[in-house]
Amino acid sequence: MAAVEKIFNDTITDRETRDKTLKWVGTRAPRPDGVDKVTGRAKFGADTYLPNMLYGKVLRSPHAHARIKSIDMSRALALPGVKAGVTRDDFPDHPAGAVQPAGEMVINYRDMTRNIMAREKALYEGHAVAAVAAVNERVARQALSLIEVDYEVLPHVIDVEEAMKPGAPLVREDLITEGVEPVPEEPSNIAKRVEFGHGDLDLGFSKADVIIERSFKTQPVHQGYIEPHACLASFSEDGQAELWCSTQGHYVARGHCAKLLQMDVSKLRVTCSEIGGGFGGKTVVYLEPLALALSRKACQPVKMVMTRDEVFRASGPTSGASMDVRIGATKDGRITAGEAVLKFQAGAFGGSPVPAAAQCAFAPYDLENVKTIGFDVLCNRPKVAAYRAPGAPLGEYAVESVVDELAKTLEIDPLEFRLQNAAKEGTDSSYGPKFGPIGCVETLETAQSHEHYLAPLKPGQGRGVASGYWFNIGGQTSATLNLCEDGSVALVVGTPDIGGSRASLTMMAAESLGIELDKVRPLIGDTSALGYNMLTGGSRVTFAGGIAVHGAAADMIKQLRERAAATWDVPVDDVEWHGGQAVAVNGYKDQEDPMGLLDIAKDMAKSGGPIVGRCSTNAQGAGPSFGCHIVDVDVDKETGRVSVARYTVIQDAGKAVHPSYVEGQYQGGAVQGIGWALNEEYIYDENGKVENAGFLDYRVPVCSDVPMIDTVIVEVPNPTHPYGVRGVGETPLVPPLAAISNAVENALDIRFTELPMSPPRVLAAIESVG
Amino acid sequence: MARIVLTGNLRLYTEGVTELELESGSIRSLLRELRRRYPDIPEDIEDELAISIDGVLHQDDWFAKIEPDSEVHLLPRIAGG
Amino acid sequence: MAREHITTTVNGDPVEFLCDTEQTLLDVLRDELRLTGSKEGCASGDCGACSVTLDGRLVCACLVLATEVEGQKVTTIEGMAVGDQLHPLQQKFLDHAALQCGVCTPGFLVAAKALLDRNSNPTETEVRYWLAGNLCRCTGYDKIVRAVLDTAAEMRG
Amino acid sequence: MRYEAPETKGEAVSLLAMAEGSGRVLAGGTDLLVQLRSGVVKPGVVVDIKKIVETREITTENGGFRVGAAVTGAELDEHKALKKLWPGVVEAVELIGSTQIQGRASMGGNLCNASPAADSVPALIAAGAQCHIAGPDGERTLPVEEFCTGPGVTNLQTGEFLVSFSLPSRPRHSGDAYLRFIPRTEMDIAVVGVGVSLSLDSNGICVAARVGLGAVAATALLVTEAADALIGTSVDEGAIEIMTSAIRSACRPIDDKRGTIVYRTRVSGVLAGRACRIALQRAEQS
Repeated sequence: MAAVEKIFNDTITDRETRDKTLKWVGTRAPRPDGVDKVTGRAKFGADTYLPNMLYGKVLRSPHAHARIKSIDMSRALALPGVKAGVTRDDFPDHPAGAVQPAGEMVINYRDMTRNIMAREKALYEGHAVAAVAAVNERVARQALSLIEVDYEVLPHVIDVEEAMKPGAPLVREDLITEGVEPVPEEPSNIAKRVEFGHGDLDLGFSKADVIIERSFKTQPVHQGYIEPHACLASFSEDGQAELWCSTQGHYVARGHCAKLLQMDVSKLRVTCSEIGGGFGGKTVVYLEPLALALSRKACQPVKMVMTRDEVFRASGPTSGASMDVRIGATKDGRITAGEAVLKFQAGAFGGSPVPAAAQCAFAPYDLENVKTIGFDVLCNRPKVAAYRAPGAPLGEYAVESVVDELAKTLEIDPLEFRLQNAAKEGTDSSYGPKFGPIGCVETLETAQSHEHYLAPLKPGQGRGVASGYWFNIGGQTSATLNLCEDGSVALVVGTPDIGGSRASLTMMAAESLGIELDKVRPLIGDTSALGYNMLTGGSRVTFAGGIAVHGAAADMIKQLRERAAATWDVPVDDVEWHGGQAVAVNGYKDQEDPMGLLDIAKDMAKSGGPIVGRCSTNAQGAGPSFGCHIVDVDVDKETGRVSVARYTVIQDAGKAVHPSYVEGQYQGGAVQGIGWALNEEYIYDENGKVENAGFLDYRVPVCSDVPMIDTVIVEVPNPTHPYGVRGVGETPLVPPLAAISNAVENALDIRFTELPMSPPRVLAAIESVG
Repeated sequence: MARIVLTGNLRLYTEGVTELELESGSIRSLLRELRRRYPDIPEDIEDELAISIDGVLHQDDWFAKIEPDSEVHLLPRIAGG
Repeated sequence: MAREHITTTVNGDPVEFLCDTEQTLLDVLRDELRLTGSKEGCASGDCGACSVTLDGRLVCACLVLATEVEGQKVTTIEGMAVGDQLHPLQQKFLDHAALQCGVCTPGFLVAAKALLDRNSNPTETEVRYWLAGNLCRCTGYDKIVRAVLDTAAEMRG
Repeated sequence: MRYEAPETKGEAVSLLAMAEGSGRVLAGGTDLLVQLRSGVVKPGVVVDIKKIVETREITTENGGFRVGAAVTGAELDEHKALKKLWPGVVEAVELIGSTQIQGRASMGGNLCNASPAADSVPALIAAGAQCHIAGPDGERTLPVEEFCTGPGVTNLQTGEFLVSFSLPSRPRHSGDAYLRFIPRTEMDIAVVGVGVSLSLDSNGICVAARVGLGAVAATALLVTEAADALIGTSVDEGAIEIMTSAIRSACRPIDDKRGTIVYRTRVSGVLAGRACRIALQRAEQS
């Protein structure tokens, strides 16, 4: 398998020559699941039905914070057509320290079991309090109205700074802050304090000619996937269960559900539906354990689907934040010190993305003295779920705003200023490790010479730029290649395809095997089909899946060479795999006709039986990805409306396996960022209830709000990946908030420090400066 | 001796020590040695860690090789969206 | 509860169904007729994922009572391809990678076809405003708009 | 819930009368179905009026038009003559929701839903449109500005329903326009909406004007002070300035998730000025 090994070992220069010979990787091939998705055939979470199926519905807390004194299900269960009901009493509790690795993070099951079904208290409006299963939705809804819950309403807190104040209502009465010494004696809403950095801040600031310090505030937002959470659970009398659900990770969902329902993992088979968007919001479970518990009681299949209102009140979202940033620089544009204090809403349970925010905030820069401190703060909102580069967009919004203001103060071009301080290979990153090969400088230089950056602005317009960084991850991944008797190949992977990964994984499989793309048919296997797979998230699938698929191809090629060698009766070392064929080499050169997949497949039975290429690995060495965005805005000075006139995304992909879907990630991230920057926000009333739980008043960008999004794919290969791939999915959401804020500042000469920059806020600012 | 850097809140378990030199051939042996020196480090700490060896990120990778001249950073585990 | 008997035409075929008066056209398409290509993203007419045409007029199936379609002609995404021939819009969506997760795609295709049926040469602005009622959270709309413009150009020949 | 689709006004009236207040009229359904789904309304009977010819027609009526209450936005948009006579009214209706909503939503529904932020209402008020109402005691007419009495509350009595609107004829040199403000470019509820209609004499002096104002009070308003500021002038910037301050002082908005009192008041003047300039230009060209 020399050819394949070589791909693993080759150097960057080998890679450049090899890139020229690539047949599939780097092309815009059709996606294997495409036709199903343009014809309506593809089955998403809510699109399956089973005989004898029940419909489940959830009763949710109308209060932001309330003690649950009693729950009386009797009248609901007595209603004809109601088959089962569940409450907190149907889920075993877990001790406080019951943390264990599951999916991406250690999961605290004491918290998770309380998040899926309230126990002592309802901790946010929309918190699940009970659920029922009935013969149809109408009866299920009627049953909910018959459940009697006795609440003792408690004072609530939403805003992160309010929640940190002494005397604030306590979301959890016994919470002692982690990460501070001495250990506090009093409980508070502050779950955790984290700190990163290196060098000497005082020394750094003493060397600065200019120091700028600003405070920022952002409102909480939601991932906004178009498909609501949905699942269909079927428990049989013998304790085995099947679960169909829309999830970013069906193996991870299986682990959570088995733990929450105290069943053997092997007794639960989870199949992932097509997934209608997730952006991190479908890495956790909400309905799944409830549907399983209801099905176990009713011994009938139970389908549950969230309404849009439930999605906004009870799922996701991400943190609102308060952030203080201070950066100093010398007259000639060298940053001498950077400091950030980040306070993030965690929601009802600890675990906001503030650590990642603190690590990423200064990552685009090569700094001698840097320190970031983060606070993870409980409040009466749903526990936040991951949202695309979790935390990074917020931290970098604050830092990149101050960096921009420094450049302006020093009268240095903002890209030039960033380049003068840019992180590069060998830089000690702001969070610790030395960077390997990275594309930060390349993205900035590409931006500098981009036609967009050089184009003149129209009167009244403003232009902004910002950099962004995300780590990317690898993780456990399995893939199988089954050689069919006609020489075609069935590829089985275990990561839900959220945006074209069937295409990229199939292309890498065909490339590594050296065969035609249409000879490889991909399938997303259920949890019984493969070894463990971590979820689709952290921009890991094309990276880690590529390594697994490539490894499975190597395993299959090894067997193909052995079969050919045995058939020819020559030593296996004298058989190589080239261009999809076994070729006799060395002393046997030209003595045997090469054997392709079909030749070997048709005699597979005679030569030793089925040929299956397997790879199960824990992919390491994910390549970080940097991006730089350029945006032009128009501001209507009489109404305060900001509109995006032009937008360009420049980002390092390492290697774009399918450029169209890489561009798609860049464009989608930019537009989510436009929404976050300009209009998206949760609005709470004085009782802590969400006032805009729908797409009418939670304003995600619509088609007419945005221009075309230009993209430039920079390729600085990731040496740890056979094809040089870096993750690309998350970084695109990191720069937009600052880039747009910087553009508005450039247009109005007003620095905004609060998001969203909605028309009332913008007009108020314009009029306050006269 | 490899250079080991402890970031985030690890200093709380190491009497404030954030940097040390250690002889350890793998992540597994590094973690054992750290817990031997600093018993306050929780047993399951590794489940919350990402470990960078010479700039290459590892999560759950016991037998990743650490060279005598390696630079190793222990960070909070990274989760994505 | 007494159920209404409705006779209508779906994708050119005569169809009869029973429904509750509360049920929407979307409820019936999905739960009774199992035409699940039309998606429920909001049930309030704000996302367009359930776009269908009713006697040729583009509507949200979630905002039509099932009983209202008596005697009318309903067309859904399932009626867009003819045999194994994809509609040019469907093909262009694939060529331009105008979908990522794909859950909004049926609604966009039905809405875009309704546009091209009326206007064979729309401007980018016309396309963007016509499709403003169809939310997509994955693509940023760029490739969708390009696919529609490219289809129009190709169909004009 | 019963569903009825009568073919005559008489049947509709008796169905609604018998329902004694538990009846709801269904036209385009774009508001009603959302209310049904969320359980805000639980009617005993839904009366679909779309089979009643008068609610679905656009007919000429002494130089103006009679427009059925259930005529959809898409159909209005396709009616060249109506669009030519009252472009502001048609534009206002077109702003109601998405293309999909336009396929169903009607002026009648927009008015009967009685939202203070309804887009078509300020334009209809500016146009001096009349409502034709059928009921147990026969038919009556009412100016649009008198139809809504509060948020979600109308002047309709039990058994009554809105059949159609009259949009009057108008002299040469007349024009109207409607503008609203929303945070996005589409799909939002108006934060402020202003309709302006005016007529000029042959010397370009404004001889008649009406200004309708939405989303800044419990109901859409007819602001006569704003109109008076234009009448007798050549609608110069000075007159427009006086008109916009009249608009701002007519505002009695609330703070809510869609806008603040200050913001709504500020922007109402801005939009009034812009709408006025468009109406003026149309008047000069007609």
